[in-house]
Order: sequence, then C-alpha cells, then structure tokens
Amino acid sequence: MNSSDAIVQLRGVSRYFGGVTALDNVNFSCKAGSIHGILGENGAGKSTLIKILSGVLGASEGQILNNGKQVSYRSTAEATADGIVCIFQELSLVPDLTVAENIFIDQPPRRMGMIDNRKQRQMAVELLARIKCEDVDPDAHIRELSLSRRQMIEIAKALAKNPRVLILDEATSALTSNDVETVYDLMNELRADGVACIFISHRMKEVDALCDRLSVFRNGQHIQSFDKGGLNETEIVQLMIGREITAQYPPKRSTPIGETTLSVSSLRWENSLKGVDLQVNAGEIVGLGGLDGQGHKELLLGLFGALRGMTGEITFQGGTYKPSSPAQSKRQGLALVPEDRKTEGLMLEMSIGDNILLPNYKSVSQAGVINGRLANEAIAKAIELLQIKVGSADDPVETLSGGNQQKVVIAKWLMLNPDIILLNDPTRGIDVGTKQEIYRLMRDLVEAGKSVLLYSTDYAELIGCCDRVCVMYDGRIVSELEGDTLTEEAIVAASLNIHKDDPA
Amino acid sequence: MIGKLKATVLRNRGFTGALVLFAVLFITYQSIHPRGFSTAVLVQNSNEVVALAFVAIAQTIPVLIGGLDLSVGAVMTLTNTIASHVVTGTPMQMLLGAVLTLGAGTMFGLMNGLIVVYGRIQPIIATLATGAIAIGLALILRPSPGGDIDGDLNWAATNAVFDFAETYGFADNGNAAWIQPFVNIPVPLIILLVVALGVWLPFKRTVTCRTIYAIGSAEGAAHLSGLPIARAKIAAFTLAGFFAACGGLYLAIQTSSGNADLTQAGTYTLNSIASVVLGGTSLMGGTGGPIGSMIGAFILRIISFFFRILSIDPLLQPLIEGLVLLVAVSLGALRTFRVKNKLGLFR
Amino acid sequence: GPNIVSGPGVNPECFAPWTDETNFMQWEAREGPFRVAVVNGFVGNTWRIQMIKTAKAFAEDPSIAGKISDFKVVSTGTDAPAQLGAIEDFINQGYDAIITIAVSPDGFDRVIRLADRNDVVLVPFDNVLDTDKVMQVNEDQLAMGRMFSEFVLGELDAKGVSSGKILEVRGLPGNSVDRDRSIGINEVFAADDGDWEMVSVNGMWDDGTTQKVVADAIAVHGEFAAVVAQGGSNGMVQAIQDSGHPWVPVSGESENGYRKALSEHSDAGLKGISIGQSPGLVAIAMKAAVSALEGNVMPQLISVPLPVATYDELEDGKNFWSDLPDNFFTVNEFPPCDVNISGPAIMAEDESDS
Amino acid sequence: MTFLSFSKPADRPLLIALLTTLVILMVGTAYTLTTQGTAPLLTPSYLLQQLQIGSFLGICAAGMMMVVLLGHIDLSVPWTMTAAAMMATSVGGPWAIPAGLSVGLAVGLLNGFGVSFLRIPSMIFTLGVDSVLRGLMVAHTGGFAPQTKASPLMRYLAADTFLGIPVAIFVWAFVSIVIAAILTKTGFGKSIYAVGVKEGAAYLSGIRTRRVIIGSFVASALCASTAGVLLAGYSAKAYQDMGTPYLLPAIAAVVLGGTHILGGRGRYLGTLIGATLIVFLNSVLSIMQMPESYRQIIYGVVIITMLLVYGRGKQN
Ligand SMILES: Nc1ncnc2c1ncn2[C@@H]1O[C@H](COP(=O)(O)OP(=O)(O)OP(=O)(O)O)[C@@H](O)[C@H]1O
Ligand SMILES: Nc1ncnc2c1ncn2[C@@H]1O[C@H](COP(=O)(O)OP(=O)(O)OP(=O)(O)O)[C@@H](O)[C@H]1O
Ligand SMILES: [Mg+2]
Ligand SMILES: [Mg+2]
Repeated sequence: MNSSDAIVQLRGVSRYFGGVTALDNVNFSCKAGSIHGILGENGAGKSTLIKILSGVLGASEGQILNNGKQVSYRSTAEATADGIVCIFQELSLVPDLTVAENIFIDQPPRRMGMIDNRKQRQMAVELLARIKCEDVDPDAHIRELSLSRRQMIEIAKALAKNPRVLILDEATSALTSNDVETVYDLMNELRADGVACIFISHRMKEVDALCDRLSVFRNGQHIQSFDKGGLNETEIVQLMIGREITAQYPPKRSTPIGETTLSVSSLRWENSLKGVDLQVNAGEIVGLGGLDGQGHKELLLGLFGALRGMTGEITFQGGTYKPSSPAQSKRQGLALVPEDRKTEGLMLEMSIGDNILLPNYKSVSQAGVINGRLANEAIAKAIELLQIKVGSADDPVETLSGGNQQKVVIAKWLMLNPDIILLNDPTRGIDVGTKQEIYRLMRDLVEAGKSVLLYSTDYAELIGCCDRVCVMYDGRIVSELEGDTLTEEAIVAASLNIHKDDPA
Repeated sequence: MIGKLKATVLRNRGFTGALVLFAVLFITYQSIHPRGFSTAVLVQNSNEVVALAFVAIAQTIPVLIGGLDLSVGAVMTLTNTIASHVVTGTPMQMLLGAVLTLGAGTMFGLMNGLIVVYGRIQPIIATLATGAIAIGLALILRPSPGGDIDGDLNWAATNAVFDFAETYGFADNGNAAWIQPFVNIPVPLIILLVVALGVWLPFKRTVTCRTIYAIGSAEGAAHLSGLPIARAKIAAFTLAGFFAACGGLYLAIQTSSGNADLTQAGTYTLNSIASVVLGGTSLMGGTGGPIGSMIGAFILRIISFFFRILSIDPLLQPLIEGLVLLVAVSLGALRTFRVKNKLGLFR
Repeated sequence: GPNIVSGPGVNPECFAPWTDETNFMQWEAREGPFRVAVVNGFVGNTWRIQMIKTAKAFAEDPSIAGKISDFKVVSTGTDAPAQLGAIEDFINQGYDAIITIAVSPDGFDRVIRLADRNDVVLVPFDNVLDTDKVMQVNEDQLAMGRMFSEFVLGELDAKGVSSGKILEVRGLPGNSVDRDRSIGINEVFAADDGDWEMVSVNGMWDDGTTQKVVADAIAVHGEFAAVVAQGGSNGMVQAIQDSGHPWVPVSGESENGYRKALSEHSDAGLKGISIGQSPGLVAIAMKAAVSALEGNVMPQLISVPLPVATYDELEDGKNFWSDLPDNFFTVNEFPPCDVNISGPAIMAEDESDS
Repeated sequence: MTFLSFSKPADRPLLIALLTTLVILMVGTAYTLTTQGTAPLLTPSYLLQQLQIGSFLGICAAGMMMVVLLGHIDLSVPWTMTAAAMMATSVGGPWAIPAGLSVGLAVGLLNGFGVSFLRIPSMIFTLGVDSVLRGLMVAHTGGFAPQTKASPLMRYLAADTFLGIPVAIFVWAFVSIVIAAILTKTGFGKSIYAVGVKEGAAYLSGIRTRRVIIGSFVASALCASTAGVLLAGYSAKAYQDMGTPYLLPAIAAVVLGGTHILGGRGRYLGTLIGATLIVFLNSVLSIMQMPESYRQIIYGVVIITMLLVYGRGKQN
C-alpha cells in the first residue's frame, strides 16, 4: 500500500519480552480520516503494538513514523503531545479521583499556574454531554461507577486530549449496546474530522460495523491488511487463528436435562436484587442476559457467598443452602469465574501452577502436607485439559495473554469438579479461537451432568451456546427464553423490559 | 444541593469523623478544665501539639502515595539539633539559621525521595534506614542535649500574639487597637496553620499533587495516564522532609535547645502514623490529606490532656491511653461492617 | 519567683547544699494545704514504677499528708513538648508545686519563667536541669562514679593486682547522669598509678543490654581485672556468671538482685559496692517543695547523701531481701529526712494490703 | 534439599546477604588482629555465644516474616515479648512456659481479629495493642509486684548448653524448621503468599483469608513470646521493656533476607541469613566500641546498600 498519506507507520518493528516474541518484524500503517480495525487472537500482539505506538513500551527493533518523521516516545505524555492518544485494555482511570479530575488528569485547565477546578468541572460537564453520559456526576469518584460507565469516561478522557490518532484497545468490551451506539457515532464524527482511529475488538460485529480497513495479526506477525468487505467473516477468522474453523458454537443439548441443581426464589440484596427466581438444572447451560447493571454480577457473587445480608430461599442439590463465604460455597460444589480476571481471578505475579492449585491444596496434600508429585500431576492435567499455551508452569501468569489467563482461571475451578459453575462474562476480550474452546468446555461439562450459569454481554453468545436464557431487568428476571423464542430481538426486547404483560 | 453536601461528606467520611471526634473531645476537655477556654490553656495546648502536628503532616504526604516515611521523627530530631546550633545571634542570623534548618530537612527528604524512586527501594524500608542515619547525624551534632536559642524568640513563639508583640515591641507592645482582635490567638497555632495551609493549599492545585493521589489510588493507571510519577514521589518525600524540619525547628525554639533523643524520635514517628490514621487518611494511599492528620494529632494529644484534670491512678494511665488509642483507630471498622459486598473490603 | 538569700537553709541534714557555693532560695510563705503534682517522663521500667509508688505512698505519709490537699502524678513518655505541656497545664490549674524528672537537661526556660511568674515551686530531681534558676534534688553522680572506682581499686589493691583491663559499663548515651558518672569513674583510674586499660561498653542501664554487652566483652577480651557498671547490675553479674569468668571486684547500682549476688558470692571473690540512685528521691523532692512553700530557706541544689553499701555491710532483711524479686531498688528510705518507705514495703506486696 | 538451594535469580539476595555476613566477620577479625593480635571472632565459642544471643532475634524475625509475607507488619512484638516473659515468671514453676506462650496466643488472636475482621491496618492496630500491653505490664508490676525469677526450664533452654552447643540455638533451629515447613509444604503456607499477593483474589478462590491472617499473626506472636520467655531465661528474670531492642532488627532481618515488605515474596532461609547478618554486625560494632551515633549510621548505610544491590539483581 502507498504509505504516503499514512499518518502513523511502523517499519519492521519487533518486541521481545524475555523469551516471548510479542511482535515480529511488523510493518503497519494507518491513514488519517479512517477507522482501522485490528483483529487477532489473544496474544497476537495487538496491545503490544499499540503500547509501542503510544509510548508505553519501546520497540526492540524497527522504527515508528508519525507524519513521515521518525519518532520514539519514552512516555504516553510524549505520544499525547504528538496527538497519539490511546484507550488501554486495562483501564487507566484513578478510582479515588473525581470524574472531572480523571478526564483532565494530566492537562487540567490552569489559572495562574494553578488548576482551575471550576473551569475543569464545567468542561467535564460538556464532554459528558457529548458522550451522552449526562447521568454521571462530574464530582463522583470513579470508584462509584460501573465498569461500562468507566469505559465511557475513558473515552471522554481520550477526547479531551483532542487526538489526531485515537486508539481503542478493547475499549468497548464492557459497554452495553446503547453505549456502543454512542461510541460508533463519536468515531464517525472523528473520522469526518480527519482523525485516524485504530480499533481493537474481538466482536466481529463491531469491527464490521465501523472499520474502513482491517489488519489481522497472528502470534506477533502482521498477516494481512484489507479494506472492509474485502474478506468475509469466516475468511477473516481463518486468518486470525490460522486454521479452518467449523461451526462457531457447539451443538446444543443432546442429553435430557437432569433434576434441579440450583433453585433460587425471591432473592433480595440491597437494591440490586429485588426478588430473583431462577432454576438451573443438571445438564443445561443457563444464560443471564440484559443490560449492564441489572444485577447479574450481584446474583453470581451472592450465590458464591461474597455478599452479606442477602435474603431469600436457595436450594442446592436438594438441600437448603445459605451462602456465607466463597470458601464454604466452594466446599458445597459451586465455582465462580469472576468478572475481572486480572484483579479477582488471578495472582498475576504468582506462577501458573500456584494459581491453578490455589483452591485445591486439600486435594493434593496428605495430612496437611503438600505432596509434590500429586501437585505437579494435577497442574499438568489442568494445563492439558484446557490446552493453555504456557512455556513452563512456573512462569508468572502475567506473562500470558488475556485468553490464556482466562483459561487458567477456569482450570483452577474445574479441578474441583464443581456441580455448578458460575461464569461472569468469561469471554470478554477473548479471541474467537479461545472462545470456541470455552464454549466446547461448557458443553462438555453439562453433558457430564453438571450445570452452568453464564452471564454474557454478548447476545450472540447467549443465543449460540445457552439452552435457556433468563433476562434480568432492574434486579428481577423478567423473562425466560428457550428454543425458538431465544432470538436477539427477544433478548433486546426483554432487556428493555418492553412486554405486553409487563408487571411493573 | 443538600444531596451534593451529603455526597461530599460521605466521600470524606474519615475526615468528618475525625472532626467530630475532635470537637467532642476538645469541648469536653475545655469545659471540665478549671480554666477552660482561657488563652493560657489554649496557648499551652497549641504549644504541645505543634511539633507533632507538623510531623503528622509530613507523614501524610508519603502515605498518600501508599508509602510510609519512618524517618520523619528522626528528621525532626536531626533538624532540631541543627537548629540548636544555627538559630542564634542577631535576628538576621537567626532567620538565616531557620532557613538553613528547613533546607537541611528538605534536602534529607529529597534524598529519601531519590532513594525510593531511583533505588527502587520500598519507602518503609528506605526510610527506616535513612531514619537511622538521621539519628546518627543528630547524635554527632549533639552528643548531649544543649545549645541556647534566643530566650525572647522562645518566649515570643510560644505565647499569645499579645506577648509576641510585647516581646518585640511592635503595635505599641500589643496594645494597638488594630491588633486587639488577635491578641489572644496562640502564636504556635498561627505558625502551624500559616505554614501548613500556606504550603499545602497551593500545592493541592498542581498536577504533581494530583499525581501523588493518583499513585496512591492506582499507580498503573497513573502511569498509563502519562502523569509525572517520579517527580510526584520525590516531591512527596521532599515535602515530608520540609514539614518534619518545621517540626524540628519549632521544637528547638520551644525548648530553646537541641536534643538527639532516639526514643523521642521513635515516639514521634509512631504518633505521626497514628495521627494520620485518626485523621482519616487511608494507609493504602489515595484518599485523605494533611489537614485531617493535623486534627488527628490534636486528638492524640487531647487524650492525654485528660489525665491532668481527672484523677486516675498514674500506673493505670498508660493502659487507659493504650486502650483509648486502640478503640479510636478501631472506629475505622465501622466502614467494614457497612460493606455489604465483601470484595469492597480488599481495596 | 524565689529570692536568692544567704544560708544556712532549713533542716540541713536532709536538705544538704551541693557545695558551699550553692545559693539559697526563698519563696514567701503561704497557707497550706498545697496542691502538688509529679510530672514523670518515661514510665516503662521498674525504677520509674517504684518512684511513682513511693510518691503515692509518701503523699499519704502522716508526716506530710496534712500539708497536701491535692496530689496528681502523670507520665508523659519521652516527649519534651508533652512534658513541658503537662507542667504548664498544672501551672495553669494553679498547682503550688510541680516535681519532675526532666526528659532533657535543657529546654525548660519557658516553664521556669511561667513558674516564677505564678509563684509555683518547680522541683526537678534525678535527671536535673543545667540551670541554677530552680531548686533541684539529686545525688552527686560525679562522686558516685569516683566512689565506684575507688572501691574497686581498693579491692584490686588488696588482691595485689596493679594492672589489667577494666570493663566500664555505661548508661544512656547523651544523658547527663551517664556523663557525670563516667567522668568520675575514669578520672580515678587515670589518677591511679597502676596501669589499667579501660574498655567501655554501653549497657543503657538495662539488664538485658548490659548482660549482652558484658558477655560480648568477656568473649572478646578474655579476662577483666574488674567490672565497673553504673547500671544494669543484675545483667552484669549474670553475664560474668554465665561466661564462667572468675569473680572479680565490681561496682553497681542498688537492685535487690545485685545485692543478693554480692552477699552470695563475695567469699568467692565477687567483692562489690552498691550505690543506689534511689526512687526515694521523689519523696525528698516533695518534702523540699512543701518546705519551700512554707517559706523556708532552701538550697538551690540539694545533695542527697549517696546510699552506699559494700559487700561486707550487706544484711539480709535490712539492706537487701534474699526472698524477694531481683528487680526493685533496695535503697528507698532516707531517715534524716524521715522518709521511711522501704523498697519491699511498696514493691513486694500486693497493692491491696499496702 | 530444596530448602538450601540458591538456584533462582530471586535468591540472589540470599547469596549477597550470606557473603556480607562473612565480610563483616572478616572486618571484625582484621580489627581484633590489629588491635589485640587475637581473632576471637572466629573461635567456635564466640560464634556460638553470639548465635545464642542472636537466637532471640532470629525467633522474632521468623514470626515477623509470617506477617510480612501477608503484606502486614507486627509492631506489638516488643511488649508481647515482655508480657510473655513477665507472665511466665509470675506464674513460675512448670506452668511458666505455657503461661508465656498463651500470652502470645492471646495477642496473636487479638491482632489477627483486628486486622482480618475489623480490617484495621496492621501497622496501626498492632501499635495500639503494643501500647495496651505496655499499660498492662506497668499496672501488673505496679499493682501486684509479681515474681520475676525465671524457672529452671527457662534457664536451661536459654542459658544452658547441650553437647557444648547452647540449647537456645536448638530452639531457634526448631522454630526455623517449623516455619520453613509451614511456608513451603502446607496449603496454609501457600495461602499466606496468595493473600500477600492479592487478598481479594485469594478470597474469591475460596481461601479463608481471615483464618490465614489470624494464623499468621498468631505465629508471629507465638514466636515473639517464645523469644521473650527465652530472653527471660537468659537474663534469669523478666523485666520491663525487655523486648524493645528487638523490633526494628527483626524487621530489618526479614527484609535483608529478601522478603518483600509488601508481601507475597520471600523465603525463610533468607530471614535466617538476615538475622545472622544483623547479629554479627552488632557484635563486630560493639567489639569496635563503635559509638551509638556511628552505629546508627552504619545500620542505615548497610540496609540501603544491600537493598540497592538486591534491586540491581531484579532489573537485569
Ligand atoms: N509484560 C509482558 N511480559 C511478558 N510477556 C508479555 C508481556 N506483555 C505481553 N506479553 C506477551 O506478548 C504477547 C502479546 O501480548 P498482547 O497483550 O499484545 O496480546 P493481545 O493481542 O493484546 O491479546 P489480548 O487480545 O488477549 O489482549 C503475548 O504472548 C503475551 O504473553
Ligand atoms: N476473606 C475475608 N477477609 C477479611 N475479612 C473478611 C473476609 N470475608 C469476610 N470478611 C469480613 O469479615 C466479617 C464476616 O465476613 P463473612 O465472610 O464471614 O460474612 P458474614 O457471613 O457476614 O460473616 P460471618 O460468616 O462471620 O457471619 C465481615 O466484616 C466481612 O466483611
Ligand atoms: Mg490486548
Ligand atoms: Mg461467613
């Protein structure tokens, strides 16, 4: 391609982390006034690429050009000064500062050299309006906001730096559909203003809807770039994972459903759960759908014993069950794959092996003393079962890419062989290949007579792999969809709680 | 509007709590004191608290970045001994000496900062070590207590505005009309507030200070946001050194001498941490501030004031003091029991 | 404030002037009973606890109880501003006399000034101030140091030893008491014609530290001709014993344990002298304060006679108690001042029955 | 045996600390050789005697490490030691040691409760507990004039020798083996590391984090009380404030041993070496009759330099 009108450009860039090659001699460029999608499996090197572009990481080899002149940023500040602004996969908001402070964190409006708080606040209000987040109080601390809201603030923060190159690394992964709409509109505006957007997402749909041009990465290499429509979805996926892929979702239930594993009635907690009734049977995958913040997360955490003061009847495996702490739930045969693998699921700096063993020391110890042989066998088995791509089980988990990290989280729970496994958006930020493996895994579990309760922000996923989907709205389950009634339209309708037989 | 106020109060629970606790304790104390609310008592109270308050402020800033400065007490002691040598002679020389003292403390803080940032050593350990060094230097400067700082300065700086004016004979010895509204304000209190607020409030409105909070709250995010992390950390420890030096300088003036007291240094470091916590600053960093710690220091002092007006078996006093401290810091547990989502506990 | 007057002072056998140059002070007499406060610093050791108990007991003592209407004791810990604050607070509250053990020999100018303004009698004792503006009570530390050395030299002489290593165990660095005692100790040895190599270690006046440093010193230097400790005497003896070092002439404080050891091992060669910095000083300070308030002429610096006991003068049940704990300080009473509260009386019995 | 291996790069601090210890001994010997022409430092008797005295510190450090691994700290060590010693001697007889240890147990439970249930930062809660204990001991001595004589068993454990080796060293060794085993060979030990890395994640992994925290604080307090009881045995009696000289050295020992002060990382062997290092540094300094001022400066400089060197290790 002719790189003359390219605004940013990488030439032969490589990046190594110790042994790992994250990027391998990459040539890449993107035009002003375009939206450039980057696709690739977990660990393909997408984040690394943009981290190099935006000055977080240095390149081990190769050169970076901005508007034709070579640059090498030593900090995000330098990149920002040069018009390159990035929204990172791991959020860059400061929980204890206010929304306004966060938006203008590094370049606040000043008066006489001092931060002008009033001006800052009023500018924040304007920006929030622009991203249709009028509901957010600019004086609220980020702590108080939901994940989706935080991602919107991230975007506001990026806009505030009025970028010439805007990079979104899975910045939409937690957004609800209507927020996503807002973001689309924004990006189209920006494109019109001649801004170059680099957009990383694992949601084919989004990439499709937005991007003019796509680049596919696979384990560190830039495989191919092509204009939108140049290739169809299956071809793209093929490029990404480098192999033929068969049907995206495994076939639905073949075995008949068993007896009830978990049944919940009129479950209440604070003002997030307002009387949830739910049944999960052996041998079925039950999906939880709905807009963000309708109480799914609380439901899962509550069932797992991480919430206090929850009321309502729960029966589990036929007996009444009062969740009081994860330890106890674990012993009863529940497992939870939490929302944020990095802070809730894993000990990033601990070894893969230790992470996998964490809930399972009982099973590999004799008389309270760990038996090294049993332990190693167990680890090997888990890694094998989930095909986790690891150098050695002694490496820290942080050296794995998102997808493989998620597999480690699942692996440590499967070892306990729980009767029901609660999953909180397990495929967020995970590539197609890994996603499929996870779907298959869930299916195998239920085939083996276990139960799965899956919350997902991705409707296609709910439809694709759940036997039954319960849609939550305002702390209640407002409808159950199954078989033919299980359609995207139905879910959306239920999510917005537009029903002819509306209770509320 | 009222909702806004409520939200702000809720966001600064710790601080509000400290303020209330302080008010209650202080008013009770003053009302049972035989000469409660009199200038004499206020002067005495403020004299007693200034040094600790300064050290508590010093401690706060490293705590905000999620570190601890175990050298503040030692730096106070070091600067105290320095001052006892240099704050003498003509007013001009004394002023110079004071500047020198503060400079020395600030430099020491800067050194802490550099070690922490470029030596990549955890603050708590780095300062544990530099603290020992500071004490060593102090002992060299003052093998045994001594030095004589000008008596007038001592008298003027530890009294009410009136005596100050009288000592230095301005505002016709404090009888001028314009000064009347202020004559009863304790000078130490003025020094404390002027220095503390004079330095902190402007600093609060800089990106460096914002970065200090950001580091304590989420260093990774601060880094990704392109904030000047190294600068902020160094600034935090430098300021700590400065405020500790303020404490040391005042202590020197108050006792018109210098004393390299090892135990006292330790006491002040630990009390500074207690003050910070009582003042509603989280040891995790990110929330709180020096003003709170100042109040924390007041609270800590007032607790012991009570022993002087109530008759309590002297051999039970240490026990009671300990219990009150323990209970006071345990009030922080109220938060724990409000937390309904246990994950909220692990922040 | 007080007027400087010429002596002699009242009750000289109790309130002995330090030297014949010592000034005398006089406050104008006032009506009792008086309000008296004791402002202590550090509290966490036996000596201070015994001191506080002595103060409380003496305040009840018929000889003075009638003259004291209100008596308070507070401990401020090692914290100069806190101690100054406490003193100032008691001045504000209108107390007549304030007894104190200064946390530092310096820096009391302000409270002295306030005390004089309000005619409050401020009496530092034990750790006294480097000033002659207040009435103070203490034992002569320099003399104590000299006596330590002189006794030890005498014993060495008797053994016919005229050269060797002498281990000096010092106290808190920077403390004036430590300084004075050490000066006394060393000048005597320097003056002596035997050739002595002084090895000095830092025992912090605390048994544990003393024991450790003495054990170290013995391990390194082998044998000492004598050990001159100014505190932590129990630890010193313990270390000598455990290291199997032969018993040699020693000096030390007046802990019961030390005196037990002396009487037990003196025949084996542990010939020692025991001089106490007595917790009973507080009682004398209180007495002095009251006497000053009554308008008597008082010496500015009151020298309390050194309570000396050498190994051959020890008598079980009289100046030590073999059946009682090691930690308390044996010398507590001062008959000339009719301060008759004995160590065991307050330290060896249950609060309830004393 | 794995316990003694230095294979991993993370173990560089241990090696460095070990070498430093030897260097210190060399320096001390050089000094004594020049001043007195003797090398007492290298005589077994002296080394053993130093380790005997060092065992009290070593045991405190072992306990301290358990809480430091959690990212917490135990400032109540000084008066836990004192209280344990004083209770042991007050009770006396065969029940002396149990009494002392039960003090430790109680303090540990209290600290653990405050930190895990009330969620008060250990830095401040243990500080409060320390001053409460001090108050209790002052009231105890003042009010009840307790016996302070160490029981024969205490004397034996602390001051006696077995096969020519001080018994105290055996006690230290025993404690070391127990702690090392807990940390490397039990789920509880692994959970300590997990909680030290990220308590929230550990909690959601079904670890009873509160039990782990309480367990570690109990371990710390038990070690402290053991040290206190031994120290009382060594001095033949208990006395006020006997624990104070042990707090900061214990923390320093843990850190010089390569344990990360924020928790999650560290090996017991390191702490063992760190303690030894400090013991010998102390004895060399006192042989040199180093004045307190320079002593303090040297401590500071040693700690800083060593950590700087460790850091260098991490970077490349
Ligand atoms: N800090 C690091 N240390 C070691 N290896 C790393 C580090 N960061 C990334 N890697 C490795 O570099 C490769 C690319 O990682 P990167 O995060 O760019 O993948 P990605 O495409 O962003 O994956 P995902 O879609 O899950 O975010 C992965 O193999 C990862 O293990
Ligand atoms: N892993 C943990 N670590 C520290 N504190 C915790 C932990 N889990 C819960 N807590 C806190 O300890 C107390 C009891 O929590 P728990 O998990 O037991 O829930 P609970 O059922 O409310 O309490 P309990 O089970 O004791 O009745 C609460 O303060 C809770 O917030
Ligand atoms: Mg990525
Ligand atoms: Mg529970």
